[in-house]
Amino acid sequence: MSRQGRPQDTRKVSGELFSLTYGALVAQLVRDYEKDEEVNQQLDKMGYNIGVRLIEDFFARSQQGRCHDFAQAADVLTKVGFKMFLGVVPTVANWSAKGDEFSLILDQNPLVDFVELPETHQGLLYSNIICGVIRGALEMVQLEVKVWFVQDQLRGSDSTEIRVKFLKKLEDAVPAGED
Amino acid sequence: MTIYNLYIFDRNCSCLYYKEWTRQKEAGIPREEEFKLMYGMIFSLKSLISRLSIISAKEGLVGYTASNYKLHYFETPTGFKFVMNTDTSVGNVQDVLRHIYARIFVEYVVRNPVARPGEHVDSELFAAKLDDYIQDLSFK
Amino acid sequence: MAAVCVAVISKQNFPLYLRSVNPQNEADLQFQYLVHASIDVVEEKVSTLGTPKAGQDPREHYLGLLYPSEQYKVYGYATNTRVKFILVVENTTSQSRDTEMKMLFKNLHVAYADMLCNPFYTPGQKITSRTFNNAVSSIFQMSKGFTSKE
Amino acid sequence: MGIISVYIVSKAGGLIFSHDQPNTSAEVEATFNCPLGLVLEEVDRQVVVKYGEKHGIQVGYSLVALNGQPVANRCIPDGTSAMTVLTNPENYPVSLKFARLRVSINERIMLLSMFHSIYAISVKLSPAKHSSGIQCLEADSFKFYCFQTITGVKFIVVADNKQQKVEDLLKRIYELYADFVLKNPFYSLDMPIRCEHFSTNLTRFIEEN
Amino acid sequence: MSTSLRFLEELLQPPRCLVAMSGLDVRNNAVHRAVWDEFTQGGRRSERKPILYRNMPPDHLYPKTSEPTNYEESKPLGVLKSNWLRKQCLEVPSLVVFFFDLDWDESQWEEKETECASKIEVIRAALEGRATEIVIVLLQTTPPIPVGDPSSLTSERATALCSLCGLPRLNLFALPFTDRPLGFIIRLEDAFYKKSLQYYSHEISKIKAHKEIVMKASPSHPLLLRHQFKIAFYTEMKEEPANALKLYQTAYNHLLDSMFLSEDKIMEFKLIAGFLSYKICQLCFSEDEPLSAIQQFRRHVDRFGKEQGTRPLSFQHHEWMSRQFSAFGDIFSEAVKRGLKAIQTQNPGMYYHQAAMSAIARKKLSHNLCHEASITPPSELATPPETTYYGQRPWRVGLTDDLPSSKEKRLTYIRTLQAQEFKIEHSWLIIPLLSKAVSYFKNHNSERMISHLKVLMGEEYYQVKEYEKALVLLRGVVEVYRREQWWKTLSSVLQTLLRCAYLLGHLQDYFLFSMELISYYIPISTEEKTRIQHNALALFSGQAPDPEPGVPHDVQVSAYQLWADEKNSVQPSQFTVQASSAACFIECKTVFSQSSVLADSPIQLHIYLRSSAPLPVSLTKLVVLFYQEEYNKWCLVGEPFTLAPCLAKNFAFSFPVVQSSVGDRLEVHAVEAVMGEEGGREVTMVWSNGVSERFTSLPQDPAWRKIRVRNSTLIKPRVPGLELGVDHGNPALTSEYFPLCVSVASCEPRPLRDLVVSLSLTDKITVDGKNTAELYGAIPLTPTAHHKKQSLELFFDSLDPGAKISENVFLSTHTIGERTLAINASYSVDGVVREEWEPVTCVCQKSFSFPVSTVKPFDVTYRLMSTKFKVIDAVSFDEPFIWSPRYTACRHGNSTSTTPVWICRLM
Amino acid sequence: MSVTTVQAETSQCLFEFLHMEIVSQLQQEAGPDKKGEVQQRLESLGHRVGESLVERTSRDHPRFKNELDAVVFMCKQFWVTAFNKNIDNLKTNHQDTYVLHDNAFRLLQHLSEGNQYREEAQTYLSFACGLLTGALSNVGIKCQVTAEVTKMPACTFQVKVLL
Repeated sequence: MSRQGRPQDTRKVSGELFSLTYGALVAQLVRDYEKDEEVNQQLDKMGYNIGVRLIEDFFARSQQGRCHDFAQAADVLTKVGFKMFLGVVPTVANWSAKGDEFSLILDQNPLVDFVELPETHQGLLYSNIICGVIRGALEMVQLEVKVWFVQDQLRGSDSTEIRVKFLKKLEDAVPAGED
Repeated sequence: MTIYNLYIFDRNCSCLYYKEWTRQKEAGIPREEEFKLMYGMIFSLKSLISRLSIISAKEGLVGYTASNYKLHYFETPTGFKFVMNTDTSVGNVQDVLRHIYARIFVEYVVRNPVARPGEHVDSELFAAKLDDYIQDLSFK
Repeated sequence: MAAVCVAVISKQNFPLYLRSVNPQNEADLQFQYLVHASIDVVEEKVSTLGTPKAGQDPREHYLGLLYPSEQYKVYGYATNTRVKFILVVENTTSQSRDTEMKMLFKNLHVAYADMLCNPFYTPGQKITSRTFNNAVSSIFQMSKGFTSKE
Repeated sequence: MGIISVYIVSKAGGLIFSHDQPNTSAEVEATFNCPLGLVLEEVDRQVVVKYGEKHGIQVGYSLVALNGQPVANRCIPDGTSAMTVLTNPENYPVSLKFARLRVSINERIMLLSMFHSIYAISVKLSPAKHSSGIQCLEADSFKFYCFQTITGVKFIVVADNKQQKVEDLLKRIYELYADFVLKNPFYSLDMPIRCEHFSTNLTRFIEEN
Repeated sequence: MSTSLRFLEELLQPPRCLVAMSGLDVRNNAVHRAVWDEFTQGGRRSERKPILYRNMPPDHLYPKTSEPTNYEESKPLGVLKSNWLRKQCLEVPSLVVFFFDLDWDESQWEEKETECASKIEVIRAALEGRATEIVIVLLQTTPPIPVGDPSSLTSERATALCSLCGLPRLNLFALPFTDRPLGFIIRLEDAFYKKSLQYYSHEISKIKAHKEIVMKASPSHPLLLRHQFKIAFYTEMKEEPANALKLYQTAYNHLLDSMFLSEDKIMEFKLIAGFLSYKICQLCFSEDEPLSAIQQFRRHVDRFGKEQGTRPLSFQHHEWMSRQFSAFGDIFSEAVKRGLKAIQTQNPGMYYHQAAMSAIARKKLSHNLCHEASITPPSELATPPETTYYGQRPWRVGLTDDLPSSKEKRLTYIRTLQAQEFKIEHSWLIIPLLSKAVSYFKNHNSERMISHLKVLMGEEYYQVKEYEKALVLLRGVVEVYRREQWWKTLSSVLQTLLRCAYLLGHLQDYFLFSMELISYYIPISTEEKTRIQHNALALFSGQAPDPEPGVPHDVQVSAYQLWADEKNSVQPSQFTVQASSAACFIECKTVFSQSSVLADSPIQLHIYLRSSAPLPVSLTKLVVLFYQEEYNKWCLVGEPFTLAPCLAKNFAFSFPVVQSSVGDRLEVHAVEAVMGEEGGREVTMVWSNGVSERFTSLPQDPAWRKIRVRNSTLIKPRVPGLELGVDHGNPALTSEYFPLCVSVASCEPRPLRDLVVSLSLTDKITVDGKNTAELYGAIPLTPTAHHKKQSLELFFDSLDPGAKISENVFLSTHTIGERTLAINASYSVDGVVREEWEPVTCVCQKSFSFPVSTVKPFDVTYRLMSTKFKVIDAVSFDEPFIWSPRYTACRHGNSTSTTPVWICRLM
Repeated sequence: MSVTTVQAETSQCLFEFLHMEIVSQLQQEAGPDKKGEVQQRLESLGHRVGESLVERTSRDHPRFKNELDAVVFMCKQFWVTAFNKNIDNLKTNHQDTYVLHDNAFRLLQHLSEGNQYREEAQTYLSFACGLLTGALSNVGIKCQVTAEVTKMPACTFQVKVLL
């Protein structure tokens, strides 16, 4: 068994299947769709569906309770969520004045370890699935948010920045016949 | 301990799963009605509590005791609601319900690719795992 | 010892990548021929799982010196996926240590494996990756660094 | 103090008696800069925190004072709604006082009639034979005890988790009710209870415990 | 000068003891001749000794000995006298044998005796100062005195003769001349050999003595090297290879340590080192230590490889290197001939290859360095004199440094050497080395290495204007590079080929190479491609192509001529090229629209052509050929068309099915496109199977990539428009004429012709080989043999649309059981595929099979009863009983009928 | 659970969710009863992943002695890298067929322990089939891989080497 002894490597190894599969998926989509925008949308959509399930797994693993504050939510999202699944902890930064908007800054993004964007697809938001996941996950905890890429290492920026905007607090569904 | 039955609701009032073990009495109405009624009651109790609380509106419902049975309630941050009825001898079973959620529901429903979110749970595997768990609880 | 040319050759012996230190000079073409010719030896060694020399594991990726010529020494390396790496180093009188060659190849192999993981790369096609190119450049650098024993 | 409130509900579900222990309900005053950072919402005649937490102000707190002026009915004395004030950045910084308010009397009536029907449902939904309805409703930090007499009158005590032996306590209240209310010739059944004796005795009795 | 860099002849062969023969008149005296021959090429080689015989007249003057020098002060001027080896091998004999015709019973004994003595005297004089011994061999005609008879006369005269000549008795031999002298000869030779060994041992000890003295003088005295060399060489002469090897090695090591490499000394040391190394390697191989030989050689070239020497003469260094390599190649291959096992990574070829590479390097240098000198050669092109010491620069002779004069001298010599060097046609040195290399690599499946060598050879041939040779050679390697898609190398080869083709005026080759050079795959500049394509296209307007850049002017002229001739040649030059096997600039894809077509629907076929050349190409004709020739007429584009650069052109064809091919798979055999017009130059490019998908490196054109090739389609029969039915009341009864009503209804839009319905029994039941069922067209009045059929056919000549006919046939079976009948209707009908095509006549078939079971007509069962209607199983004599039969018809649900009972009695 | 195993776990389930989603997307695109198409596309995805993954996992593994050696590698290191577990059992007819048996295949674990969803299950093996063909073809073994659900979550992969 020639497993590398380096501990952070083992995470990589186990993460490889995921990032490679994701890569294959993106490449496939790029082949299938004409426009990069369509691909980005598709990725976001898929991300959403994943987020919806992933959040459950997250709560199952962590003892987290529901957040009643956006800042707190951001904190949990990065320190627990990202750490747990991607093994990285983005820094939360650039809070908007209204406190309803913040940026996740990843200086290292496991998804793009091996990726090099082809010149012909500079419009592609390779990791856009993350946005979808965040959106889906937060929606499950009654937070409607907008998530989008601000900058991407793949496109030359030195760090990856994802912007999250709080839209509104959703209510529990009211059963029929109640007011 | 005696466990009568278990309801699992999702955030949109629909009962994803119902299972009874030693239920002694029927409500005398169609199941679907019963589910609606149960969800309604839970919903009202929640709002009752959140209003009556003098500390904050975050108050969570834990359950209630009636003369002959006890209702236990557990809700996930994502709005899944687990309602379990037992005999009155039973103490706090929050962790039991949590276990059902984290170790059984998530494992075999959420992570079951075939089960679509919001659909009624018909995974035999889930049912089996749940039953095993409940069974050996009952012996304790 | 200084590496002057690095080549990656596919299963089917297509040249996936061939770069010499200074591509413009006409030696470049010469390397093309040299590397291509050395495939003969690689195939020989791989097919017979190498001629197990003293203390050399026949199943090792590193194939050692393929072809000593007056100007250059050609070294070879074969992965489990039948991809071949060729390193051409200047033939100083001094012997270049196998350990060093192995290290160079290992780096090359790592770089190649990562490159292959780029989802936008189609296996079997020419390698154009920037990252890989950089890796190769640093291999050239490293090889210069090696002090060789007489 | 363990006991928070005592309610009596007629068998028709009407609230006929209610007693709240005067309690120093949580109050927070703080100065805020724009943006506020709390999501407020107007719920029946009150401005309530819907989302976000700051300076110990929690979800469900309502705005009681704005720059010292009391906020009543969502408005400051001059009649301008608090929300309009808060939405205008010029008005910042602003000092706000939030408090966890007791439920209004009407709401209380509504809630308890709701409980009355829930009680019935809880009987209906009982998986066990001949069970009563809810006797003790449990929340994170307090309990809601309910004792229903054969005649269908409900005696309700809301107490925090520390409070012991609420059941007996309820019995005693029932006795008090029997002594001071039922025996009062002027009291007609199911009508709101207005007997000094009863309330005074009740209060005393609660103090004792 | 460069010639002196050659290995000396004497060095290459293992040395042999030198024995001089004297007094033999080989030319005139038959006996002498015979004797000489016996010694030099007589038989029994295995027993013979390594001796080199030289015949010298008795008065021959042997080289003088150099008077012993006093080593203390003398400075040696060089390592090795350039004539020393030669002297040892050919001039200074280790022994002189004097032949003299003299019988013991010679009548004038005294005269002869003195004559002999005087001759000996002369020889001895000539050998003044040498340790060389002299022996006398008396050639005697009389048979030898029988052994054991101590003839006083013989011994007497022998001793006398010896004393007179001043030789010991042992130096006298007698060779009685008989018809088989070999025995004697060999015995003599042994004797000689002993003596010459003594001589060489003596020489060695002499040098050793000197060495001692020198050693005392200084342990690093330059002379030591010379001594070591000589000792080693003598030892080798003495046939002691092991020792010789050791000695050479010590010499070599000594050289490495003691060497001081001043500008001009380098050459000398390099040469000597070369000698020693050569000897060492040679001996290692013969001592069967190939590895140490190789090791020594590597060490040698690694050490001296960097000693370029003086810049203006550095080409000499590469010449030297080249010689080292090729010499080693030679001894290596010698060893291989002797049975040494060479491997791919260690075979003589490698060394010849290296020799060639050095030679090429030399060539480059000499072109750079010597050009100038060749234009203005030094005034007196006197070849410098042989130097006394091996490998020394002529200008060093008796040199006292730094005199302006000697500087001057030096320069002229250098220029002279350069001028000479420049005259050499190096390619002719390089090519043989390369071809040797090739011949060795052939044994070690090294196709690629060989191609590389061939490329080098080709280039050399090209430079010496052997274009035909170059062409043949290079054409052979093209496929190797093409197959593995080494486009860079391929393009360089092709470019040379193109030049050759141009210079030779080969039209076809010229096109072939251009066709590939201008394709997408070849990594050369667009300008270059444009130029080439321009030339290629010019061919078809009858012009001659412009000369390729860089071809020498002198040959261009002839090329013009060649092209002119080609043009004026009587018959137009038409040829065909296999585009699909090359990296042709036009690519082709063939696509049938459907994977299968029905006989009455049109076949759709698309041919895509795409040119990756920079300029548009116009073609005059396009043909698609199928494996089924009958289709060939359909797909043909007669009028010229043009392919724009990198733009796929689609040719759509649609044609009807040829009915005879229904059921086959229609397959494209080839697509052919023609350039140029009838009568003129015309090339047909052929894509076999209509595809050129040989190479994986795809053009950057996704649209083209997306086109999926489908070069065959299945032709399915037309769907029959016919209803076919058989009515019958299964089951049949044995031996009845069971009626089957066959009905046919047409749903075809057109009348159908020659409709044939055939009915046959497939799985038959036979009883002892006879069929137990027959079919009848009609119930025969008298069943005769010719009515009985296992199958029968009903002919209806035609049937109109919507018409329905039916007819009865009969099956008669003799045994019960299940039988299967097959019914099949076939007819032909005209189908119109397209209005513009004449209607096709399709043949349609419809068939199915069905079971018919045969049963007994009826069953009879009965019961026996007593008169009291009690069922009994036996009846008794003379007692009435009741017999009650029961008949059951087997067809149609066992309807039973009971007849009245019978009262019976047995009596 | 050690940190790394937790992360191995989580990234595993991350993969599962991704795979899950890919499947449902493909199913939506393909429409009903286009199972073959879906499986085929999953395979081609897996193929590409397999190619890359094996390059990395086999990096430090000595050159394969023979075919069997390579297949064994797939059952061990390769499978572990992919699914954090070994193939439980390998059978071969020593000609051209290998049967890899996984007693608890990752992508079936949450599905069933009996015959429920048997139909659907097939689709969840396609990716792994592709993974194997990709990996094997990259180490120079051209083959066909077919998977079969035995009793979930167990399943077998049959590798048929093409000559």
